[in-house]
Amino acid sequence: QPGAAPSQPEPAATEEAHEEATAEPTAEEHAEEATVVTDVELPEGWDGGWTVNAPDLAGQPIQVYDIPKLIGIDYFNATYKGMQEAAEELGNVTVTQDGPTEGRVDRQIEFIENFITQGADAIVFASNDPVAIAPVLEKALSQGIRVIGYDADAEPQARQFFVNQATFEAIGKALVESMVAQVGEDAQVAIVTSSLTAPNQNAWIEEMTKYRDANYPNLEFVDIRPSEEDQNLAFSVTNDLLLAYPDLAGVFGLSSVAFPGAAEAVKQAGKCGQVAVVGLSTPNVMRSYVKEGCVKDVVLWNPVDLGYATIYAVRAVIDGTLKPGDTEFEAGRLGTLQVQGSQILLGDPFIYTAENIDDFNF
Amino acid sequence: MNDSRSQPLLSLRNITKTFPGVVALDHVQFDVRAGEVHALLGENGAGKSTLIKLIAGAYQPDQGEIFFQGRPVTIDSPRTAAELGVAVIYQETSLYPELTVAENIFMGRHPRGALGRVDWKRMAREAEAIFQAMEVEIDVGRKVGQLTVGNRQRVEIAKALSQQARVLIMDEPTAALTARDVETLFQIVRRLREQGVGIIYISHRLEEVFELADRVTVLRDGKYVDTLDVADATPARLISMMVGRSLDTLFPKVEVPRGEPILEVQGLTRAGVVEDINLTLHQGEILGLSGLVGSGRSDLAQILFGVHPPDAGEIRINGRPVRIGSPQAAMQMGIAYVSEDRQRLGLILPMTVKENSSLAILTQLARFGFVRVRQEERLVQEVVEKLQVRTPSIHQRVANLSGGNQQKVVLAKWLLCRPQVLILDEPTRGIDVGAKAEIHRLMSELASQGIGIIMISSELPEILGMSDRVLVMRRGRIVAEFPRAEATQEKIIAWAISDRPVAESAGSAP
Amino acid sequence: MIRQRADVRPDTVGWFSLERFTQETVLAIFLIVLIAVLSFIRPDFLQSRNVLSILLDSSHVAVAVVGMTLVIVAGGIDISVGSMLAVCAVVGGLLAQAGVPIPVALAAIVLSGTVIGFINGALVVWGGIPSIIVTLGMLSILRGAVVLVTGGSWIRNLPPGFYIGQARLAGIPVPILVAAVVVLAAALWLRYAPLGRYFYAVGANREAARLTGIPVKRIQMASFILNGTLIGVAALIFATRFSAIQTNSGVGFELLVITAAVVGGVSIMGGSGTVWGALLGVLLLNVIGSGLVFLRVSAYWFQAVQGTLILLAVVFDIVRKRRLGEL
Amino acid sequence: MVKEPAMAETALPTARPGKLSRTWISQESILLVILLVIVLVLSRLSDRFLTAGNLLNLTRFFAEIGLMALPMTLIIISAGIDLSVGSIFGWSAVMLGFAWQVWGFPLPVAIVICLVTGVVAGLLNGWLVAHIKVPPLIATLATLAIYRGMALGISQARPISGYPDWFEFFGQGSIGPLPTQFVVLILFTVVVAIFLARTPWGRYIYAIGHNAEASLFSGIPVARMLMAIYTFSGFMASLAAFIFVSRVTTTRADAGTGLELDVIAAVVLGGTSIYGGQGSILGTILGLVIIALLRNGLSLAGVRGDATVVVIGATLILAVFLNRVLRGEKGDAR
Ligand SMILES: Nc1ncnc2c1ncn2[C@@H]1O[C@H](COP(=O)(O)OP(=O)(O)OP(=O)(O)O)[C@@H](O)[C@H]1O
Ligand SMILES: Nc1ncnc2c1ncn2[C@@H]1O[C@H](COP(=O)(O)OP(=O)(O)OP(=O)(O)O)[C@@H](O)[C@H]1O
Ligand SMILES: [Mg+2]
Ligand SMILES: [Mg+2]
Repeated sequence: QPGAAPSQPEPAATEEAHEEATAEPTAEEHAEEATVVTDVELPEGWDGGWTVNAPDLAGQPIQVYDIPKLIGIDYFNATYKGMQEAAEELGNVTVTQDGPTEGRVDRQIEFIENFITQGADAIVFASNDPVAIAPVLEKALSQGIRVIGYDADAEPQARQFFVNQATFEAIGKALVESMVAQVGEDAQVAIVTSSLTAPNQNAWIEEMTKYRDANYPNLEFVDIRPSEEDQNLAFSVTNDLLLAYPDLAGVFGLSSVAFPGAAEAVKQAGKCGQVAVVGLSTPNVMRSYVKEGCVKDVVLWNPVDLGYATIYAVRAVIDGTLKPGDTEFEAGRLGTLQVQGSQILLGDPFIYTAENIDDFNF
Repeated sequence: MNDSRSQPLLSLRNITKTFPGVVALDHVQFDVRAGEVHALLGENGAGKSTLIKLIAGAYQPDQGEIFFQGRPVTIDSPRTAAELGVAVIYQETSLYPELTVAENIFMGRHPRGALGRVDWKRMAREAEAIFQAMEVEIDVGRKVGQLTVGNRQRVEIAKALSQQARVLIMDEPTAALTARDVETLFQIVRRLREQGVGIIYISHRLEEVFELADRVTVLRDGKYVDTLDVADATPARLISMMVGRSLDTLFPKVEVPRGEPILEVQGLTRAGVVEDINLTLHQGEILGLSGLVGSGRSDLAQILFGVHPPDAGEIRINGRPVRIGSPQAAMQMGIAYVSEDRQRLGLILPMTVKENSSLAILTQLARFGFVRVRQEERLVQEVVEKLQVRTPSIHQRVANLSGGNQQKVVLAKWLLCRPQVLILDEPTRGIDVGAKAEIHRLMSELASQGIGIIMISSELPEILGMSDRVLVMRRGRIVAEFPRAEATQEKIIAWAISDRPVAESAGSAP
Repeated sequence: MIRQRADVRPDTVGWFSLERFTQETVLAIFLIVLIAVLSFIRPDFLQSRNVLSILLDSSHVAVAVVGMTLVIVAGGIDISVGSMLAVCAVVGGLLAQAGVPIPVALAAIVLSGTVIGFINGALVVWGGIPSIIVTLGMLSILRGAVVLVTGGSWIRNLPPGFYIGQARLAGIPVPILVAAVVVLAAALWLRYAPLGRYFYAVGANREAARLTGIPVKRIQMASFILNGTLIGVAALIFATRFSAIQTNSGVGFELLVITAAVVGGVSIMGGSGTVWGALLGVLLLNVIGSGLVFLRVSAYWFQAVQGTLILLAVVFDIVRKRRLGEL
Repeated sequence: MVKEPAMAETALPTARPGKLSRTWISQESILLVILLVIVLVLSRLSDRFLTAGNLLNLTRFFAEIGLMALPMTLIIISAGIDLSVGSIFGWSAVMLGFAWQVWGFPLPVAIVICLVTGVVAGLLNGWLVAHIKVPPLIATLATLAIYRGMALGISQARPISGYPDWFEFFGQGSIGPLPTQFVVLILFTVVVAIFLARTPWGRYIYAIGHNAEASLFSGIPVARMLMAIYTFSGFMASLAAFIFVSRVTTTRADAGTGLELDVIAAVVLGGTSIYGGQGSILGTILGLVIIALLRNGLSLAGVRGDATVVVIGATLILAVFLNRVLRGEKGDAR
């Protein structure tokens, strides 16, 4: 019954927001419409948001809009590919991708507004900023548009479910473990991140640090440098790090651009095997480095699966087969996925190695 | 030889050129022979510069033909003109401020060395040689942007001389030069004439025409008036041909009783620029400031106008000591300054006559912060009529006015300010005789209203004709002072040139 | 520093005056002092590998900055170079992927730069549109076009012969050699070729240049075409240095190149500046970049420190010029 | 600041159309026609485009750029440029968040601190340009890095969120039917437009843009005017940042990255001459509206973001070209 209660427009991330868990009307709607009723009863402890007065489209054809962090990069091409695959399988889903050409949240907001105007049935997103994107998503919810996140979450109350490719904790752990396996517990390593403000990367760094503190206190993170989605910068920054820290034993490359850039630098410095490169990226980009032995393994989920699961989640939410409180759901060829609260778990991060990397093409 | 002298080197027939709203040239004819100096006269805006720009290939005529040595030619670009052997000294300097003096002279015609590369050393040598011939000393490795106006003009002359032209066009080459420079320039021109070069010479200084030219052509309002042999001409006749009527006096000086001192300067010094300047300016007085180019007259004026701060010294206005921190402050104290470099410092060329004229009084024209446009137009219209600025309307861009009319717009701006102290830096540079007389008459009128005027001029007749007192500057100091009655051309030059002028020409040192 | 006045102001200057310090000298001194300080604190800063690494990082920027210098000296500006870099690299990559012979693909990288430079030049010279506007538009057009054509996929798995940027000649990486040749050639050309001098004339005073009979429009056109070609060469270095061509590469590259040029004393007003100065600008930026890593300046403060150093270098020069009365 | 004395640019006055042709096809009327064409085309492409809801909504996204475009117009008319506005935007946003949440100031005080940051940043720009005489492009290129560095350094790239309800009014609330920031934009637009067109200081800006030295010699307080407009630009960037933070309810150190290009594009599309001396606020607003409608309308019509970028770039070039051709100006660009 908390779900049935009228809700105040909540600022992001206050405690009541988590408990009361209703759609958040934006200020101007609030002026007209004092009472907002969500479409379903929200169970106790549910932290997500929900649609208001959503049309019943169960089994009907639907139009889904996908708004990735930015368009025109391999990673989000891969997630989109998975979405298309799912849409084809389901037969009654159309997915359209559009978004900014640079990872700017203000542009993303603009696009989402346009999707709302266009009359989307559902919006799936990967946010550039969890808080900034929330008001516009809440507006979508309040107009009956289903909203599901993937890859990078928003404030929970601004979307219904989030398809979590891998928890920050799991990634942090996998990265540190992979590094320690190669350089030992007693070593200096540096981090090449994407941009200093990137939320996902920052969360991973935080988890890596926590995990390191708890398990390998002698593993020293000597420096963090940004590479701004530019392989040239990633390359030269890694080069600088290699020279400025002669004892450097390993480099983390925390994005699909930073990782190959760092690997390239280590390779061209002739330090393959002496300096470990560990990170997150897509198999296609990393294949040559893995095969040459410059990179042992690549940590990543399968982005195609991520997009695939996301569309299945949309369909399930609309058809009513995925509701708040459910603990699992059927995602086509992926089988049964776990649901924790409002998060759908894709599973453990995947480790690509020289043995299996050829099985993937994205 | 005689034959080639009489056959025109270059001749123009029936030339017409119009600009939107202006007929600049209306069926004009003109020719120049080898080995002559042909002067081109006319009021401001008569079309002289337009005519030579047609010859130089900068403009194309709407109508008419040009013949070179009897053959019809089309001069469709400056390059064609150069190939015909036409070299031009333009009225407004057209130099490259960022490049060195030597390169400015040889741009487009660099001396080449091995492999066709630019031979910088030879270029510098040749440039130096030209300046030696002109008897001036300029570091040819210096950027032109750092030179004074006078020196820029010299570079412009050197550039034209270096071209070994068959037709040399000089559009007011002496406007920024002093007597001594003019003399060396004339020697060079005479030498070129000997060598058979045809020279077209434009100037508003009639005495130069009589000294130098063989023939003279007069234009009025874009129309051809007549061509005379100089031997047959008199100043009065030329003036009436130009103006369409006769002018009574050239320097209509009115005696005004000297009033209270308004501006007093004591020990004014700015390191490296001016030193220990003492002067007093009274109400109703015209103080002539003479000296050679670079003697620091403009610098002094600019310090008084608040452009540069002095290092030491005291300035008093109406007896009260003041600090003049900016031109704006100077204006508030009633000081106005008409700069010598009208294109760069005097005018905002792309703006209209109206906007330029009212620029300095806009805040006074404003009510509640808004400019009263009607009143603005009325005031500007009045002053434009008073100064007889030749312009289709006050909404014309100043860039489209002739040089002399541009100068009048600068004056208009400062007249509207109603200053107590008016500093005029070369006020009649490039102004035709009629307008010059007009400006001089205006100066007298302003003086009689009690305004104190400091007039900087390199034209000695003007200094002698208009000043109540003459100060001579040399190397940043005031070296001599003469009351009107005692001032002579010789004395002024003597003090301006040398530290210790010979006894007989000496004036009273201040 | 009292200026001695002569009868006629000589406009001359002695050998020991500030005037003899050109902007390049000042910048070189600034750079040397910076390197001295850096290597005093971190002696290993000057190890040969780091020097080589700085030069290697500078190589494609140096080539690009030569092009930018040409354009700016001739009175224009080109802010589309970042997108241009991406287009050129992608064109070459796609061709190589499609099985075109490697030399052809490599030539296509350079040529596509020439073509884009021509388009920029045509719009400016014949279209009469200010270069900053043309290239601001081209910046988005080219960037959008790359994404449209490639869909954003990186270009990988090119034949080994493609990666000439990773090769070395006599132990020196090829990009450094290419950059050295380009810089040297351009510097000599701008200084000693009469045509090179025309660039300065056109940039310093277009009307005067026209009156001197210099083909102003053709020079302007040439500046854009040369710039495009040089961006093509920069892209050639850039695209063949790494195992993959990033299709959204070169974002913000224009800012880097313009910063290097103006720090190097290329006047944004046109008509002045040298290739040497611009090269010093590039080196300065890269020395600061690498130096701050050696000094362990936190990445968070990196930009603030870098910006301040740039400003210092610029202000220092301006104060020098002001003392000379040039401003 | 001081432009090279354009020695001979002026030597030969270029032929300009007479007064007549200049008044009857103005820069702005050409833009207006372009705008109408765009509206017509876009409304045929999508029936959701021309609705009050959509258009009003749109104003939220463009108010920030618009607020910054106003002073940018003044600066470009004065023959300058301010590349640092995006960074000032980011730095002010960070100051707002940090003053409030980390340093514990009440939120209203934090807002003042945010605005003061913008003013200080603008003052520094103005000082460099007006007094040290660093060319504006270079000065603000350097401060672009410095101010962004301040944003990153102070915040250590940590975002700040959790602003109270009332704070959302500025970025998400409405005054009557109009979004708050739209009202703010209209107010500033009117004030700045009148200032530029009707007051002496407006005319001074044009004069400075054409010839700063001659302006100085005409008694115009050039340095003070320049200080004022760069400071105003800093202030407006911080005001926009404040509205942005309120709109997105979070503070990020990278807020406003690249915004300077959007702002400059709107201004030059609006017909303000990059060489100074020419331009108007009306033009800027038209430029802004054209870009806004294109971005929104194309997206509604299902054109992808990358293609939209291409269209906007082409529009910019085309509009300036048309303007030149239709007004018969000599094609003499550099
Ligand atoms: N580009 C132009 N556009 C419009 N009008 C022009 C242009 N150039 C010159 N004019 C006009 O043509 C007429 C002739 O100008 P010109 O410069 O030839 O005069 P001038 O005889 O050289 O005068 P001055 O002695 O003042 O230099 C003037 O009325 C001037 O305003
Ligand atoms: N040594 C110098 N080198 C370059 N420029 C100078 C030098 N000294 C002064 N100037 C500048 O040259 C301009 C004119 O100088 P100054 O006032 O000394 O000349 P003047 O006596 O008025 O002679 P004229 O203006 O006819 O050349 C001033 O603006 C001044 O600042
Ligand atoms: Mg003339
Ligand atoms: Mg003087």
